[in-house]
Amino acid sequence: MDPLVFILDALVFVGVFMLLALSLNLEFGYTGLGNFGKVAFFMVGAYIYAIAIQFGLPFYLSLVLCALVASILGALVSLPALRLREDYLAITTIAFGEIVRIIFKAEQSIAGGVWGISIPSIFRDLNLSIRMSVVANLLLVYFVVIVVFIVLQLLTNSPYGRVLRAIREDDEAVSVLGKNVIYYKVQVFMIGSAVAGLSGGLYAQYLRFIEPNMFLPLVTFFVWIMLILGGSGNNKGALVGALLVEFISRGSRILKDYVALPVDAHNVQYIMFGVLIILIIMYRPDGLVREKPLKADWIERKITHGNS
Amino acid sequence: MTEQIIINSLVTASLYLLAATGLTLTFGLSKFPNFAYAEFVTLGAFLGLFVLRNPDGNILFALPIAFVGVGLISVLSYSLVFKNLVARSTNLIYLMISSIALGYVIRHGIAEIWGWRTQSYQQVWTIYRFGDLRITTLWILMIAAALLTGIVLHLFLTRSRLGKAIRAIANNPDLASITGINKQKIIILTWFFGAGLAGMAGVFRAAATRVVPMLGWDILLPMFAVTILGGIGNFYGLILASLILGFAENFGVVYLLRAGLSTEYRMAIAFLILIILLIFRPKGLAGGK
Amino acid sequence: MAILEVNNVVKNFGGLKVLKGATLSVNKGTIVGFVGPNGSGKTTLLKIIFSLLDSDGGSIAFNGNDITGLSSHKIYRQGLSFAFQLPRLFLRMPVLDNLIIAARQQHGEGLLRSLFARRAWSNQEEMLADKVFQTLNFLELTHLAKNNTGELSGGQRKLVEIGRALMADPEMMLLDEPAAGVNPVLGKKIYQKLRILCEQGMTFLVVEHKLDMVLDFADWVYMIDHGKIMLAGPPRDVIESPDFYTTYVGEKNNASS
Amino acid sequence: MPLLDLKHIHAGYNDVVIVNDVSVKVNNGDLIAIVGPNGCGKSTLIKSLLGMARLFSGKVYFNEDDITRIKPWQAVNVGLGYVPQTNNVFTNLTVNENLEMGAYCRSDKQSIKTDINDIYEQFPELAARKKNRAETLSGGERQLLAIARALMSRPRMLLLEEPLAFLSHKASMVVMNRLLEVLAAGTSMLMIEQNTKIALQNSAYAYVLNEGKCVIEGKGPELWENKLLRQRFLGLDKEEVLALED
Repeated sequence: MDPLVFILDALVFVGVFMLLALSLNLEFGYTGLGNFGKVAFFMVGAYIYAIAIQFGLPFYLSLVLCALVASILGALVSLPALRLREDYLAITTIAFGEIVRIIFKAEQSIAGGVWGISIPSIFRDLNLSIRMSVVANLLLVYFVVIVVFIVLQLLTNSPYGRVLRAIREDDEAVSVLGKNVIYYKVQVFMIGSAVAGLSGGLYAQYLRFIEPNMFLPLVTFFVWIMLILGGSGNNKGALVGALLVEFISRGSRILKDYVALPVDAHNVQYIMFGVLIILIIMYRPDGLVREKPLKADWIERKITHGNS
Repeated sequence: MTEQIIINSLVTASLYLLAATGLTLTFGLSKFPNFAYAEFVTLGAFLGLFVLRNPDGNILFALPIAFVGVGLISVLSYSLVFKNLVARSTNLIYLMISSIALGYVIRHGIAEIWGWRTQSYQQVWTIYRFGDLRITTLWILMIAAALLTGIVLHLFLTRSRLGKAIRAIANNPDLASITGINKQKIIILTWFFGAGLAGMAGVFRAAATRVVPMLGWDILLPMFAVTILGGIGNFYGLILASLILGFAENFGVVYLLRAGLSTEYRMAIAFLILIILLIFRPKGLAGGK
Repeated sequence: MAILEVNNVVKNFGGLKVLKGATLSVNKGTIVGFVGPNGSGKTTLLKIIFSLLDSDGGSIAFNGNDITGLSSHKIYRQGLSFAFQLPRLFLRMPVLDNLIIAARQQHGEGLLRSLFARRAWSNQEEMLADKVFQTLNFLELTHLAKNNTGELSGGQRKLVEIGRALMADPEMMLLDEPAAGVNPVLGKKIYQKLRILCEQGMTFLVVEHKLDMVLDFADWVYMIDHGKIMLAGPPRDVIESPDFYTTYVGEKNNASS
Repeated sequence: MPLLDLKHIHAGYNDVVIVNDVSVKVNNGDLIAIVGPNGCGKSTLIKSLLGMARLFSGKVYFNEDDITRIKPWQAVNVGLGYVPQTNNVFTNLTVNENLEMGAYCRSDKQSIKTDINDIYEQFPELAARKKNRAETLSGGERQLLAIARALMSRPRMLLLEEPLAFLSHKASMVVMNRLLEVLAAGTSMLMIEQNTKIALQNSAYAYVLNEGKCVIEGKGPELWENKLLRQRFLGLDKEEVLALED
């Protein structure tokens, strides 16, 4: 394989996972909601994209639809689930992810069932070389990553973000301060799911083929590793985490292809990630990039003013 | 036909009871759901495979070896990982993530040793027929094991000093402490025996189906469903919940087939019951403590 | 004129009857002290008024509107605020954020406005920051504005909790032992501040067991024992009542059993 | 030598000092009371000597042994039986099982049985409810069970945290009479209590705490008659008390 294509390809995947990590960061990192079914919204995005394209919708509208459907689904799941204790929420969301996969697997009429579904590339008419096609995808994915990152940065560094952080610390105290906590949580779940759905759409569009086994709970676990390694509660941390985890995982796959190992690199990789995440939680629960206080220039000005 | 479904339901219920007993007891004591229980079941299945591959192998050897082996791995994981995390009052979500991570370590460790391919115990079970009804020795063994577990555990929890201490800690840890109960010792004991039972469940599951590294994960959701349905830490609730889920699944499959739906939805039945329950009775069937 | 009316509120915890039909009313622009021995149901009643606990009977009206069972955040929007006895602060957030978040009707707390009305809310935040510093100055915590509340001592946290309730500019405040855990001089200052706010028209229902504070600052006192209001009246009358002393030191009479 | 000797205790939670230089002595066979208003630090004092609150400085001697900073689960082994104010029974265990848990640290099976039977004779209310789960008991019965549970470890001394709180007059009389019987049988007691009248009238010696300091101490019944108590207890300024007494 063309080494440049290999790296660019890896970067596309990094971008897709950055979106997932950002969305989990909004839910867990800022608001404290443990969504263990992230993959479900990712999967729904991917399938909605595939189906929408087959219906002849233009790709940008298909992407919007991915986000929309995923966020509606997010709202539907969150309404009953958010009233639960966090361990129950985790179990419910994990179960939800599995159910969605079972549905796509069992219902061949929706999108090919176990056989999967192919999706035509949106760059098909441009007759791009393989290399240029990856570049085009790269640009598309990172355009979305940048937009989402900026929106989330603005959101989390505003009074809105302050309420989210407060909910993470003590949601009853927040409701005593007159905020409708459920309302915020549902919103966060909807935004997070929309971003995950978007990510799924981009993933499907890049791979041009999806099948249910691409959406194992493993994907959710990977997103969690990225977030915890990178540093939850910081959008930059989510980006760093996605980059690191994807490259470590690629690295071990290269190792498998080029070096004869006495062990299966695939297994070693997961064992390593498992141990790594346990060690991080034990010794550096803040992750690589620590959380920063709300960025608030207007208050900074006051402080210097107030102290003078 | 109904009789057959009843027998199948009892078999399913027995499996869930064995697999989830440790889950509910450790959830009650250590206050977090251990997702690695899926892999405890899988490990039991593979330890069983290890024994049964031996020409002299017999399921009656496989069960105790799976019990002890998985119990030891569980105790090891508690002492190395969870004891520290609980002591540092790590946030619940991080505890759950750690247990999922541990699950991956065990699952891929198993795959590294035994491989990913589908294997089987290659045991032939005698089938007894009563009219249309068929029962295998394996099923009898499973139901007997579950019954035995139920009786032994009932006696243990109500008669023995340690059993009562387990209930006491789950009910009121601070008070347990000031009555002089050494919590650590009892927690370790529970991790051992609970995981041991899950290991036995793995042997049964593998004997009835096949042996793959995803074996435990496939029944994790029903395990959680019965745990929550029965009320966390409540062994008697668990028995009832296992029966309910066993019957719901086996009768549900019949209706699924009748409705022309895929039997893949079997797992969705557990999920559906779980969701409905969480919404209406968040404290489980036994309810309001 | 009564701003808050609590009518015959009942609460059971398991088999324990904590409130057996508590009835009281608070007049606008007054400080009402709420006293009684440990476990007599003071905090429980306060939490029920603010919907932090569900009651098992009875009704509560604020400004003539029935607020029984209304969600806490809606009660807050009607102009009632609440301060916990044990501070419930956002420990990983700076003192400043802990206070500013308590202000009402912030533009930037809505999803869309936080993104698209930046100018509006950042102007508002500047004004609120002014108010935060006034509050911090009063509480003598200005130097800690940027510290995480997790780094503060217990007494300082208590002050932030009070400050947070002050940030809300409510019509009425429910305070659970506002002066507990702070030094007596500051405790007195807190009450003086409440008195000033009271003269500006604010109303307070205050759980307090320091009777000197009640004597000095309350306009009216309710004493609760065994889940029932046993005495009501001006502070001096209540505290001078022979029943008060016997109940307060826990000497029980048959009537309460 | 006193059985329990608390010397200059400073205690609290996190970094907040709630109890400030309090010394308490309990002689063998005595009932000693600590009274004071809400938040005066009486609970913190007891919790600090059991390792459940932070002990900043001070010494704890029990039976002449230094037991400063013991862990909660070691208390029963040195002979201290603790009866917390709330959550003081295992609600999902039967009355009988609760008593058995009380004897958890003992291994003499036969004498445990005898002791349980003795308890049932002494506490007939409990005998009638033997097989019932503790959550079905009334407030007074729970308190009796909590005391009985603590007695099952054969303590030399009981630490009682507001045993009469939440109880009706009748129930508090029952509980107090039972406690006096236990005392007469030779178990010493340190009791913190809001019900000042009952506590003081029955105690050999008492300490009054206010704002974490011991403001007055003396023989219980005498203290009850003391006019100064009223002033100290209510935390009023002197003028206020004088005004009240006019």
